[in-house]
Amino acid sequence: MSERRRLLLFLFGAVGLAAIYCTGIRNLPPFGDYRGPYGDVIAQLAVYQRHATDTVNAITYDYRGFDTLGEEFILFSAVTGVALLLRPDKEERKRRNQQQSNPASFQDRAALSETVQVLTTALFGFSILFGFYIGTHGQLTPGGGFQGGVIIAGAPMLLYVAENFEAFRRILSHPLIELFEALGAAAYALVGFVALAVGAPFLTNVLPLGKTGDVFSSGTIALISACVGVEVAAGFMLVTFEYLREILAREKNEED
Amino acid sequence: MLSPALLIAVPLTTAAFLGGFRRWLPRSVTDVLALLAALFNLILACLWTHHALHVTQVYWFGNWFPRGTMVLGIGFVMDVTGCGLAVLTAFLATLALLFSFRYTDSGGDHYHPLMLVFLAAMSGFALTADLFNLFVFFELMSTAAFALCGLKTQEPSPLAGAFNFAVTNTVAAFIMLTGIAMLYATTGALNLAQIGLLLHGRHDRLVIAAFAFLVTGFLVKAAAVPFHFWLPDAHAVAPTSVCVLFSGIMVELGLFGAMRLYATIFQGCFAGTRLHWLFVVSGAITAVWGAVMCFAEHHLKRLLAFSTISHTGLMTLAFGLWSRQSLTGLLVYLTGHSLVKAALFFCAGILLHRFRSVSEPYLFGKAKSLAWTGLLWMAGGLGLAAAPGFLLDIGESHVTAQAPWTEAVFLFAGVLTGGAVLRVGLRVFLGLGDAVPTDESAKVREEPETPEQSPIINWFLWLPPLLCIAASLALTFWQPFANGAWSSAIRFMDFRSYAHAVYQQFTPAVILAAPKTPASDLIFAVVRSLLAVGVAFWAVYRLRIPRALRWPSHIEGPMHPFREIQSGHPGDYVAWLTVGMTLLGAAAFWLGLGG
Amino acid sequence: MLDHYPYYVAAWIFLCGLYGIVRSRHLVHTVICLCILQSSTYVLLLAIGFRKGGYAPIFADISPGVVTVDPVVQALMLTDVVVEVTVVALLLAMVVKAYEKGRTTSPDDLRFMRG
Amino acid sequence: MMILGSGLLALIAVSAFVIVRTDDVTNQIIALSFYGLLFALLFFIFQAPDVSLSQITVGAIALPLMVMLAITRMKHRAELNSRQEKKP
Repeated sequence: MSERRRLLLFLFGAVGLAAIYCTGIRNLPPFGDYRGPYGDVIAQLAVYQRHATDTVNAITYDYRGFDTLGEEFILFSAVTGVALLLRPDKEERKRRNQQQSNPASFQDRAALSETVQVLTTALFGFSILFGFYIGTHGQLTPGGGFQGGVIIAGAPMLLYVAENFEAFRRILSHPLIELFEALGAAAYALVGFVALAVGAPFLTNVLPLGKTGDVFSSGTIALISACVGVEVAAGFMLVTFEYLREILAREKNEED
Repeated sequence: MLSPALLIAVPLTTAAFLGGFRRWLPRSVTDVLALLAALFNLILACLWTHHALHVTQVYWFGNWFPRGTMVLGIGFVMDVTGCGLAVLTAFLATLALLFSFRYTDSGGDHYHPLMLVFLAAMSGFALTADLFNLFVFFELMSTAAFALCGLKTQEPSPLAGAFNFAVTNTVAAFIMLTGIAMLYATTGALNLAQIGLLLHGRHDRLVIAAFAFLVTGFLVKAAAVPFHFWLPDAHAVAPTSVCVLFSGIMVELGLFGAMRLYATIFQGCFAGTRLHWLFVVSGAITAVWGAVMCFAEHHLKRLLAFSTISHTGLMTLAFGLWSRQSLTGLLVYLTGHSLVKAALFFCAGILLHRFRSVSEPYLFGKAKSLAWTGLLWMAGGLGLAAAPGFLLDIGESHVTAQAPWTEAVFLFAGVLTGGAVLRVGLRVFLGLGDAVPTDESAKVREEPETPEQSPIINWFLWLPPLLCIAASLALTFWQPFANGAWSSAIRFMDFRSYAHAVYQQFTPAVILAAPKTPASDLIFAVVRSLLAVGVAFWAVYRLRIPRALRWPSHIEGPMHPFREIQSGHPGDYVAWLTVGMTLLGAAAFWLGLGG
Repeated sequence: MLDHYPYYVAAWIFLCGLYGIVRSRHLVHTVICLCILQSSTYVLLLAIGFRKGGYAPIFADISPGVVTVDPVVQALMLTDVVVEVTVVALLLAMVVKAYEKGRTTSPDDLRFMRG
Repeated sequence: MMILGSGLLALIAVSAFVIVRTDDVTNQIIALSFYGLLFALLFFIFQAPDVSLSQITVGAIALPLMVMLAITRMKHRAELNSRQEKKP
């Protein structure tokens, strides 16, 4: 199909789609007039039932925790998929071997100043700490395992910015990263199994709920949140590594 | 009784362990563990199906049972239909894992975890009673499917196919999410039963728009025309064992999603209208289009893919008739089609393994030595034409007993798809006829999945198709299956018993009179299969018959105007998707408001 | 019209995303347009759960019983965010690999199976 | 607050169109990052701090970063290819 015809076809479709959408939307309650009841019921119940002050996380990791299990495995299968798609095949391995025997550098770069290097190293520690804080206080304040995990995964990128390629490669290519990613996902399911073992339905919050407002409160919410954090952090690092694998191999050759 | 959560949790946990320890586990251990997890699912799903025949039970995750009318958490409703589909999924997944035993390229050992995630997602999709959870499992299923589809990264064509698949299905998922948001905005609930109760009787513009959005999302998965373009592209490039799951169950689950929503949410809303005719028309068009395109193909997997489109169209048609009998027919037909189509894909996989190609012109006369595979392939072809003795025949006679005019569509689709498969069989396994016409996609090289040095056909290669064909024949004569399909259809349509189960923990089965099994017209079935065989011979010997009688060769030849539409461009596919949605929405407004 | 303003914005973004995919000449561009399309569901979900004068549903610094916006849609949006980023990662991997094998990033040239 | 939110929504609607119309992918990535930030702000204004936080980390950083990585890898491959073609 020519581009013109495709756009004409789309124009017809888009007008129709907009028409369906807009006629439907007119019957919705006006903006700013949420009527409930699902959200309101849970907002009222969560603090009493689960000793969690952040209702959103109580829903994510407890009331609708089964959704989040699915979501974690969406992440798991996407990370596996990226690794599957970007796996080096025969041709690439051959090319890499050739490169190793002939390490010609073809791109020169100005060295970064030491100030930048020191600064990024400090930021590295800080972002890991910040990620931990966000990840462990999910049941109390905005945040949670997912957000914390992404922040922690961002920390090694600072090493890349600081051109500390060797450290960057060592961290990201470590087999443990992959193991942590999978175990984080498995641990979520295992928390569910604990409930089964004591005779409650899957993913029931069977741990003591603790005192509202405490870091260790709200039972399995904090635990699951931590598992998610591990998986997300490792998963994002893995994806980054898969994309950069080839480029890192080159940088390594340059350093040799 | 073991918890139904294990149907999801066991494959997922196994997947995570296999993924995490892939560097340390030898291939054989991975194979066996994955196979064991799938077998576990098969057994547990069978147990629950048996249980569901007596009582429909509900399972609340996190023990969040409803408080009053308010459903707090996510539940599984263990009804016969959902459990039965979980059995079918697990059966096909077990066979697919068996088929890929030992030799098949496992993509750096990422293949097994993804297959198990795929299995878990499909089981969850069949059982869940929550609208958003349905979306989550839809996405989980899609993500695993996208990755599996691009397993063969040696050539660019699998990646192009996987990309088109991923883009269209992701757009579909977000269309679906828009529909979910509309329903949530108006009812404030996410449980299917609760939404159904809250909406009861309402069919205003919002409900119809939500219906259009949700159904579009599912029909993209079910590959209804014009949402079907991704399917042949994805099937042509995915590994055999993945194709088996795509064609055998994933596409059908797309339709099942639409059926589940219709039965729970929309049935009450559109009770007085003729909205369900929308599915009849869409199904008939899809069935005819798929059959015509199927006959024109010479790439074996694409040929089978188009036949899947055609048969899913027939199922959509049966769904649209919306009666106990047509639904019984649908369930029987679905089971039969899944088994037969899986067997055919396995056979295509054996051909690819042995001769390193799935192109009909290339394989012409090459496979004379594979007598058993040929026999299974021919049986599959007859099965698609709904020959007597196959489940498809029983399913078809249920549907046509409901609406006799549908016989024309069934006949057309069955004869053309069955004829196409038989034609391939005559040429490839028997070497009959003249030079084979070819087309552009048949010339594209298909990357073999197995290493060069193992051309032997091991037991784990021929056993899966044999089991599939055997099962599709055996179930025909097994009375409990027919009874189960009947009671499953009755309870699937009965929204009150579904809602009762959600709010009261369970619904005991109502024992109804024995199913009316319409006498399958044996003579008609025989004539139909002979017609398919005739069409196959006609195509094979097309050059030796009088010129005036050569019309099948015109269908088989290059049909440029039609084939050009299947352009392989994601932009085209998305444009068609919007057009299809417009047509569907317009029809929904017309039928839904008019009634 | 003004009552439903955010809903129309969501529809607009959705159509923009579709338009981008349809006219795309670069596969990475296609993926980014898919992100845009996806962000329309954020706007829609956010708008649905919003309540004028409602507080964020976090009871760390408000007392129980105060009127809040809907926490459920926010949980759904969190899932939505994950779905978006994972799908994008997967699609980009396909694009990268397709480029490495086919040496093209144009959807017009990446058509091997036609008909 | 409502006026700010409405203005932000309008800005988002405009920038969505602009991003879609931008053909140069590198420019698009920068715009996408900005777009992610707009969303984070929108979520914050409309009382969704949890989503806002994950939007900052994902929409404004991780997502554009990933696209950037993909582009970098493709450019790297293009360099390799051109080098290899020169060699023989």
